[in-house]
Amino acid sequence: MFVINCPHCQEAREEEEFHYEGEAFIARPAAPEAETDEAWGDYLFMKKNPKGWHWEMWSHASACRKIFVVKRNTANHTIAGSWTLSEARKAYDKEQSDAEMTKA
Amino acid sequence: MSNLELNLSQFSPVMQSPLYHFGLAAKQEPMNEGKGVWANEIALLSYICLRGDSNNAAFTKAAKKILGETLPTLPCSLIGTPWGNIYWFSPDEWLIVCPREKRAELQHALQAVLVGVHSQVVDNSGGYTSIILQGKHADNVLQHCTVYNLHSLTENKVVGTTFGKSSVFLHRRNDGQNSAYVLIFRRSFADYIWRYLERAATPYGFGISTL
Amino acid sequence: MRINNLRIEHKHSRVDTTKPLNFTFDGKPYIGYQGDTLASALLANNVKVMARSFKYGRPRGIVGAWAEEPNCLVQIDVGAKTTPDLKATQVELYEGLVAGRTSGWPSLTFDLKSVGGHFSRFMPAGFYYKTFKWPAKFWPMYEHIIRQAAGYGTSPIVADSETYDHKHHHADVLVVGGGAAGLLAAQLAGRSGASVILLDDQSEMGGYLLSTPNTTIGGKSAIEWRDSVIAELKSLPNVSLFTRTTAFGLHDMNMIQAVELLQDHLPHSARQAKQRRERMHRIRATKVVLATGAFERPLVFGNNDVPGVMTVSALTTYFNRYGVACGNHALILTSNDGAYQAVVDLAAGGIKVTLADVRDNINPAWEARLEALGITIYTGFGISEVLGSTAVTGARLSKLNPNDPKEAIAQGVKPRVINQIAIECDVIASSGGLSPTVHLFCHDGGRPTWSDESLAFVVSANGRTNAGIYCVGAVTGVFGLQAGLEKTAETTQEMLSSLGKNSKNQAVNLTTDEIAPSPAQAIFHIPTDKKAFVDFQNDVAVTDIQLAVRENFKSIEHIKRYTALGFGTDQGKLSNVNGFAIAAEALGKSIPEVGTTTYRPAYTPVSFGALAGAHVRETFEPRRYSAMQSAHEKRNAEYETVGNWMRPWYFPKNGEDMHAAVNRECLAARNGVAMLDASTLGKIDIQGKDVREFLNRVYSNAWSQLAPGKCRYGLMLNEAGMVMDDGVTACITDTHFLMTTTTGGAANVLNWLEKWHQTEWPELEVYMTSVTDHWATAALVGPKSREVLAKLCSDIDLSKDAFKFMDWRDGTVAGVPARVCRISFSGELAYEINVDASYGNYVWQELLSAGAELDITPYGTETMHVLRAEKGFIIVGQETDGSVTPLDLDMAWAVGMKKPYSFLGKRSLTRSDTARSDRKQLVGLLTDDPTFVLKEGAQLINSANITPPVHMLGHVTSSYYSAFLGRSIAMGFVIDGIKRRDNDNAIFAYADGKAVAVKIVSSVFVDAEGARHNV
Amino acid sequence: MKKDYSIWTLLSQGLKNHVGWQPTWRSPELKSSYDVVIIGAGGHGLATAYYLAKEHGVKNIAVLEKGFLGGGNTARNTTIVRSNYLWDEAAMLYEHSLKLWEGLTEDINYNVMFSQRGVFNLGHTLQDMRDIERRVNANNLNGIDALALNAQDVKDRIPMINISKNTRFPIMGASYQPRAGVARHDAVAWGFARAASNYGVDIIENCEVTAMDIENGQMRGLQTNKGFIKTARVGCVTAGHSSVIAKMAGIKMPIESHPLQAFVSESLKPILDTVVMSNAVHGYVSQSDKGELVIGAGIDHYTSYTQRGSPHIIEHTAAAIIELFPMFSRVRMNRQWGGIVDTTPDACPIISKTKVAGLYFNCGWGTGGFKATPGSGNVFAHTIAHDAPHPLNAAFSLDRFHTGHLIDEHGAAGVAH
Repeated sequence: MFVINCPHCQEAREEEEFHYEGEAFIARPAAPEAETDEAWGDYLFMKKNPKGWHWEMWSHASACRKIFVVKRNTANHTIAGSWTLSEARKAYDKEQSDAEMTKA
Repeated sequence: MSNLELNLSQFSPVMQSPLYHFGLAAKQEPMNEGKGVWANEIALLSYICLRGDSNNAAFTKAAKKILGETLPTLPCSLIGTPWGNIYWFSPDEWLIVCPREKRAELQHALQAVLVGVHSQVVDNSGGYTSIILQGKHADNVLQHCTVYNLHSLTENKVVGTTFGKSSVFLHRRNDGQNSAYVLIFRRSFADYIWRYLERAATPYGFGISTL
Repeated sequence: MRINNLRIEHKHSRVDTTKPLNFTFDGKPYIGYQGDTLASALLANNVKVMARSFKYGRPRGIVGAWAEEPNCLVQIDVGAKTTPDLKATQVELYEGLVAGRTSGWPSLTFDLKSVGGHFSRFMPAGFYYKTFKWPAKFWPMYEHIIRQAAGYGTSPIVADSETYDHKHHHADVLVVGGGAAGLLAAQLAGRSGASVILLDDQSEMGGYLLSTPNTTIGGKSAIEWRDSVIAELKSLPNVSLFTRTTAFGLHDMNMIQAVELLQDHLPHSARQAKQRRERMHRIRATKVVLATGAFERPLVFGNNDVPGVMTVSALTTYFNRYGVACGNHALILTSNDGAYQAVVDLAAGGIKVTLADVRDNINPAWEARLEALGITIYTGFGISEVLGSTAVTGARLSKLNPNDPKEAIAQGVKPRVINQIAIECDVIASSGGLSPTVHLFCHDGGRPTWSDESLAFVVSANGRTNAGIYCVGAVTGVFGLQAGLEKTAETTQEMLSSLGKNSKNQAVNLTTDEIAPSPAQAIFHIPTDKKAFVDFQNDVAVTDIQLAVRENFKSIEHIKRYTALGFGTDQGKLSNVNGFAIAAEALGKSIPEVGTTTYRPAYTPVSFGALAGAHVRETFEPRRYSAMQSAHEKRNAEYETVGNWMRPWYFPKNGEDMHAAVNRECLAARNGVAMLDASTLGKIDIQGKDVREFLNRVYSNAWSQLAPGKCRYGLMLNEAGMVMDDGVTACITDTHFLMTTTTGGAANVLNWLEKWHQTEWPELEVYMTSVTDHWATAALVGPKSREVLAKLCSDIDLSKDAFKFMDWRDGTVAGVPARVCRISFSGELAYEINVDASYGNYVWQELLSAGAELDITPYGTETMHVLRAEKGFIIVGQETDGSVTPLDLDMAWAVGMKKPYSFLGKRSLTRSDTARSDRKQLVGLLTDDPTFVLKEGAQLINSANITPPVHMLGHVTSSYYSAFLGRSIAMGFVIDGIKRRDNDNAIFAYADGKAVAVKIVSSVFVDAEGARHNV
Repeated sequence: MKKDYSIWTLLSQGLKNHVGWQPTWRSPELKSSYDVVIIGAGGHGLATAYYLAKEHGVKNIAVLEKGFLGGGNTARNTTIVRSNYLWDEAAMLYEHSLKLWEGLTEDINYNVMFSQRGVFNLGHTLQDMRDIERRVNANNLNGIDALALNAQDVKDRIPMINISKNTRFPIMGASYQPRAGVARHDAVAWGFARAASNYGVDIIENCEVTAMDIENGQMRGLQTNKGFIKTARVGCVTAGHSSVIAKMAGIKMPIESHPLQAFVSESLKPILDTVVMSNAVHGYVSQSDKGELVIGAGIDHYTSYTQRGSPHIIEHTAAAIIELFPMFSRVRMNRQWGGIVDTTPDACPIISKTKVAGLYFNCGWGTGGFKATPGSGNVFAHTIAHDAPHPLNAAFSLDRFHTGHLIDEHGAAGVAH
C-alpha cells in the first residue's frame, strides 16, 4: 500500500486517496482520420506495461482532483517521484533523450 | 434512512439541511465530561466554488477586490475573510463558506467582477454541509474514519481525504481551549457519514453538542 | 510448593492462584487460575490428549506455548460467539470459558481416523493424486468422504453479534515485539522524543523474559528490569503501548496491519456491547523495528508426536511463567546450550530431569552446574523412539555415533559400552536451536539468509534500512541476551540518528549472568525406523519429504505443496526449517541452496471481522439519498440502487404489487400529471470561453449553434466509439453550460472530462464543477403538468410558445428560486424543476399539494423506464453494454461527422468491424400475444427450433407491459435489425426454455411525431 | 512409458515403503535444438506441450520455465472452473475446456480432483438480473448448462447465504451452472507435466529466456540462461509476463499486468458445498477439500509484477464475504497472496499468431485463466502445429484490437473469474 506525494497538495498521502489513471504520455493522434486502423488500434489498446520503471498517471480523487504523474517501479513498488503533468513531461522527455544518447 | 419523524401536514421548516432527518437539534446538550466525543451539524451555510488560475493576475486581483483578501495559494491552506473562510481545494479551486444571507451578494459580486476573466463561480450551497467534531476523543474517532495523518493537520490547514468509503474536506478549528474538527462534505453522503461517525464514536461515548 | 500434583507456586509465576476460574473442555469441567492460558490450565489438570491428527488420527498434545502450537486447535464459546481453530496456547482463561475439541470423531479417546491410521503406509504425501480415479463416476463419493474427514473447527452458523473497527496511525517508530530487545528499543526511541508505538501480541509485555525469571540484566532480575522499562515507557507521552496486539502484515512503505484483541479474554459478564471485539490498527511508520524474537525448533525423532513431547522453551514457560509442571520426570534432548537453564530451573523446582545432549563435548561450565545438582547427562545421544501412545511413558536413547565394542577390546580395555538406553519419563522436551520469526520482514519482498553460526535463517540487524526496516534481538540470529541487548542499543541508535534524533543519557547497564555458550550442533532429525513427524498439523513425516524428492519435487515450493509442509494454521513455525533441512539432506544440497518458501501475511490468523472493520451492514458502502428522501419514505417507496443512490423504484398503494403500481403511475403520467425525483442525475457546471468547443469534442453531436435558454440531448462515446453516457445539457450563456449525466455515470463522466482537459486539452479555457448535490430536481410530467406548475410559478410565462420544448427558464416555484427546463424523458409535456437541494423536500411537497386535486402521482424508476421505452428512448447501461455505437442504436442523428475536431470515439466508428452495416442494431419488438411480456435478457433467434447450438441474432434489452397501449412492448438488438424492421417474417425470443414469435418494429411505440410534448 | 498410477501401484509401493516411485516428470538436460519450444511451464504451457505431443505428433518439444513449474498463476488462483460466458466465442472456448476437464483425470492418469459442485454468479441489481437472464439464455442456446435463479432459489441451495433486502447489495438472484466447480490447481500442473514428460517432452526448470533470435520476420531460436536453443516455433504462455516476452520480439501487447489477491481461511468442517461469486461486492468463495474457505478479491488498479497488492483490497473482500455470509465474521484468514494477471481491454484472451513467423502467444487470460487450462492448451497446440488457429480460437487473435471486433465480456461477466 503506497504513500504517494501529490505535487499539487504538496503532501505525501495514503494510496486510498488516489485513483490509478494508467500509463502516462499516450498522446492522442493529431489527425485520427489520417491513422490506419492498425495505428489507431495501437493508440487505443497497446500498453508498455514494463517490468521496472513505469511512468503512470494518478488522480488525487479525494482531494484536489488533479491528475499527475508518478514514476514507479512495477518490479518492487519503489517510487522515484511524482510531478505535475507539465513538469513530468519535461522529466520524461529528458529521460527519453538521454536514453537515445546512450544508445547512440 | 429510517428513524425519521416528519409531520408533513404542517411541513416546516422550509429549508432542510442534509442531516435534518436525524433530528439533531432536539438531541443536543451542553458538552460535559460524561462523553468523549461531541458532534453536531453546522447546517445551512452557503458554499461557493471559485475556480481560476492563481497565476493569472487578472483573476487574483479581481477576486481580491471582492473578497478583501488574496486567495490562499499555499496548498491545503485556508484564510478567514469578512465573508467567511476561504479554503484552498486545488491550485485552481477554492471553496468559500459564508452565511446564507451573504450568498447572493457574494456570488453576484464575484460573477460581475470576473466577467471576461477565465474563471468559474458556482453556488453549491445545497450540495454541501458541515459537521463539527470536538471532545477529548475527537482525534481517536477521526483515526477510525480517515487515513489522513492527523498529526500534520495544523490549524489553518484544510485537506481533502477519505472518510470511510466516502471523502470529506477536513480542518481543525480553534475554539479557545478545545480545538474542534470541521468536516465539509457532499449532501447525498450525509446519511452515510453521520452513521459511520456515530458508529466510530460509540465506544468513546457520543453526544450531540449545542452549537 | 505444590498446590496440586502439577501446579507449582513460585514467586515468578504470572498466575494468580488466589483467583480460581471454572472452565470446561470437551464437555468436562476444570479449574484454572487468572493468568492461565487454556493450554496451561489443561496441562495443570493433567489433560494430555487434546487433539487427533489430521490424516492418521494419532493422539496429540501440547507442543508449544504460543503461536507456534501446531496441534491443539480448539473451538471457543458457543452460538453467535463461537470461534473455530483458536490455539489453546493463545486462549486466555476466563471464568465460564467453554472450549471444545476440533478433531477426534466420535471422541478424543477414540478417533475413527486412527483406524485408517494403521494403513498410513498406504497414505504417503500426495497419495490422492495417484488414486480415487477409478471408476471415474465414483470420484464425487470419494471426494465426499475426503471432505467429511477434513476440517478442524466449525464455522458459526448465526451472524456475529460483536463488532470490529479499524484505526489509522502514523508514527516515527514502530517497534514490533515487547520482549527484551523490543522493550529496550522502545525505551531508547522513547527517550529520543520520537513518536513511538510498541506492539506485543501477548497479554503482557516481556516475551521470553517472563519464562526465564532467573536471569539478571544490569543487576536486576529479568522481571524487575522489564517492570522498570515498562514503567518508564508508560511515563512517556510520545510512546503508546499495545498488548494483545499482533502485527500480522507488513506492506509496502512500512504499512503494518495489527489486530488488537479487546474482549475475548474477558468473561461474558465483563464484555461491553459498545466496545469492539477486535480492532485492526493500520500503522504507517517512518521506521519499523522488528523485535519479533524466535521460536524454538524441536528435534525430529521417532514417535515424536506422542502427547507429552514438547519444546524446551514451552516446558520452561509452563513451569516458570504459569507454574505448571508438565510431568514429574522430564527427559530433555538438546543440540545447544539453550536448554541448560531450563534443566536448572526445573531441577530447582523439584522436577526429576534427565538430559541428553547430541553433542559429544558439552559446555564444561554447564556440566559443572548440572553435576552439582546431580543430573545425569547423556552426551552424544539422541532419542530414537518415544514410548507410549496417548501419553509419554519413556524413550529409547541411542548413541548417534555408536562405540564399537571390538575396538575397545582390541585396545585391551573393557569399557562399559552403552549405545542404547531406555529411560522412563512422563514428559519429553527437545531443542534443536532457534528459528527467528522473520515473517514480517519477508512480507513485502524481504528474504532471510542462512547463518551457519546461528544455524538458522536470520535477517541482518540493519534489515532493510533503505526501506526503514531495522531488526533487533533473536530475529537477527543473536541468541545471547546480553549480546542481543547490546546490539539492540547500537541498532536503535543508528535508526534514531537516521531520523535525525538521538537518545539522551544512554547509561543503560545491559550485563547479564549468562554462561558463555559453546557451539551448537547442526542436527535436525535423529535416525529412526518409527514415524518421525516434521509438521504435526499436516501429518508430514520425514519419509514424506524424502518421497517428494524421490518423485522429483525438488523446489522447496514443490515440496511444500506436495507434502503440505507448513500449510497449516501454525504456518510451519515449528516445522518449516526442519523441513527445509531434511529436504536439503535428501536433495544432497546445502540448506541455503534449498532456501525457504515465501512468507505471506497473516503472521497469525486474523478474523474476517477485523479485516472488514466498520465496513459491514449499513456502513458497508455509502448509500446516497436525495433531498426528497423523507417524502419517499412517507409514501412507502420500494427502492432500486443505482450506483450508490437509493432511488424510489415504485410507490405501492394499499397493497399493490409492482405491476399494479407501475400501471397506475404510467397512466397518471400519460393522462394526468405525475412526478419523478430526478435529483440523482449527475450535473456538471461548465464555464469558460471554450465550452462549446469542449462539448463538441466530448459529445458525438454538435454544440456550436445551441442558443442560451435552450437545452439539447448529448451522446458521449468512449475513445473506442462505444456509447458511455448521455444526458441533456443546457446553454446558460455562451460561456456557461450545465451538463447532466446518467445517475450511475456521474463520477466517471466528470473524471473523464477532467482527464481529457488536464492531459490533452489544457489550452481550452473551461472549468468544471459537480453540482449534482446542489440541485434537487422534480420532473413534473403529463398533460396537466403545466396546470400544476402554473399554481406555484407566476414569474415564468408557461405558454406553449413562450416556453417551448427544450427551453429552460429561471424563475421561482413555490417562492423558491428555480431553474425550470421543459424537457421530457417520457414524451409528455413535462417540466424539470431544479432548486437548491435545501428546498428540495419543500418544493416537492408543495408540488404534491398543488397537484393533489389533479391526483398528482409520484412515480419511480420502473415507471420512468416504461415511459421512455414507449418512446424508444435508450437507457445507457441497459440498451448499451460497452459494445454499442450510436449507429447500432439508430442514433446517427446524434453523430456530427462534420464537426472540425475529431470528437472522442469518432475515428473508431470507421474501423473495419465497427463500420459494418450488418451489426446488431436496436429495434422495437412486439409479441403476437399483447399480454405476454418478454423476459429482459431473452435471446433472439431465427426459428422456433431451440436445439443447441442455436445461432443468436441479439437479445431483448427492455421489455414492459404498457398500460397506456394496453399491450406489451420491448426493445432489443437484432443483427441487421434496422433493415428488417416491419417486414413480416417473425423472429423468436428465447427464455425459460421457450421460443416466442416476435415482430421487429420501430422502437417508437407512442407518438412518433412528437405531438404529445408539443402542447 | 512408465507404470500408471492406481490403487494397486499405491498398495504395492506402500509395502515397499514407496522407494520405487519414479520422478513425476523427467528433468533432462537442455538440448541445443527443438521443433517447438513453449515458454512458461504453467498449466497452460504444459497442457500445450502435452496436446502437441499427443494430438499433433510433435516429437521434439521443450517447455522452459524460469522458476519452478506451476509456480505462477497456476499455483495462485482460486481454482474455479466454469463455462457460462456470454459471447459465443468465449462460451465455446470455455465449454471446450470444461468438457476436457470432465475427462482430464483419466486422460492424464493424475487425479486433478475436479469437483463439479456448481457455481453461482450472484445478481444484486435489476441490471445484474437482466445480464444474468441474457447470459443464461445464451448459454442454453449454446448447449451450456445454466439456470437463472431468484433469491429464494439461491437461499434454498445455499442455506448460509444472506438474502435480506436490507443489505447494501441485496441478492436478487443468480445464474447457476451445475457442471462448474473447482479443481486441485497444483495437481493440474503436475499431472500435465507428468503426462507430457511421458510423451518425451523436455521440461526445463530454472531456464529463463533472455532474448529472441528473429531473422527477417522468422523465429530462429532463443537465448536462455542455459544457452542458445535453435527452434523455428515458439509458443509464449507467460501470463503476467507476456508483455516482457513480447518486447523481446518487438511486439506490442494490449495487456496490463495487475496484482490479483486471494486468501484462505483456517480449515473448517464442511460448511459450503458450492462456489459463490459476486462481482458487485467483489468477492468469491468456495471451500477446499482441506476445509479452507478459498476467497478471491478484485484486482488492484495499478500495474505490478511483485505478486503482492494493497491490503485494503483484501479488507474490502473480507467485508464483501461477510455481507454475503454474516456468520463468517469470526472465521479467520490464515494466509493471503497475490498473482500477476494479464488483463486485456475486452476481458478475453489472446491466442494468436504474431507478425513474427513461428512466434505464437497465448495470454491475456486476466483473472479467468485456470478454468481454461486444458482447452487453452488444446487449441494453442493446434494453432502452433498448423500455423493456423483452431476454429475455437480464431476470434481471439491480436488483430481484433485493430478491426474493433472485440469480444466484450465486461458487459456481462465483469471480473471474469
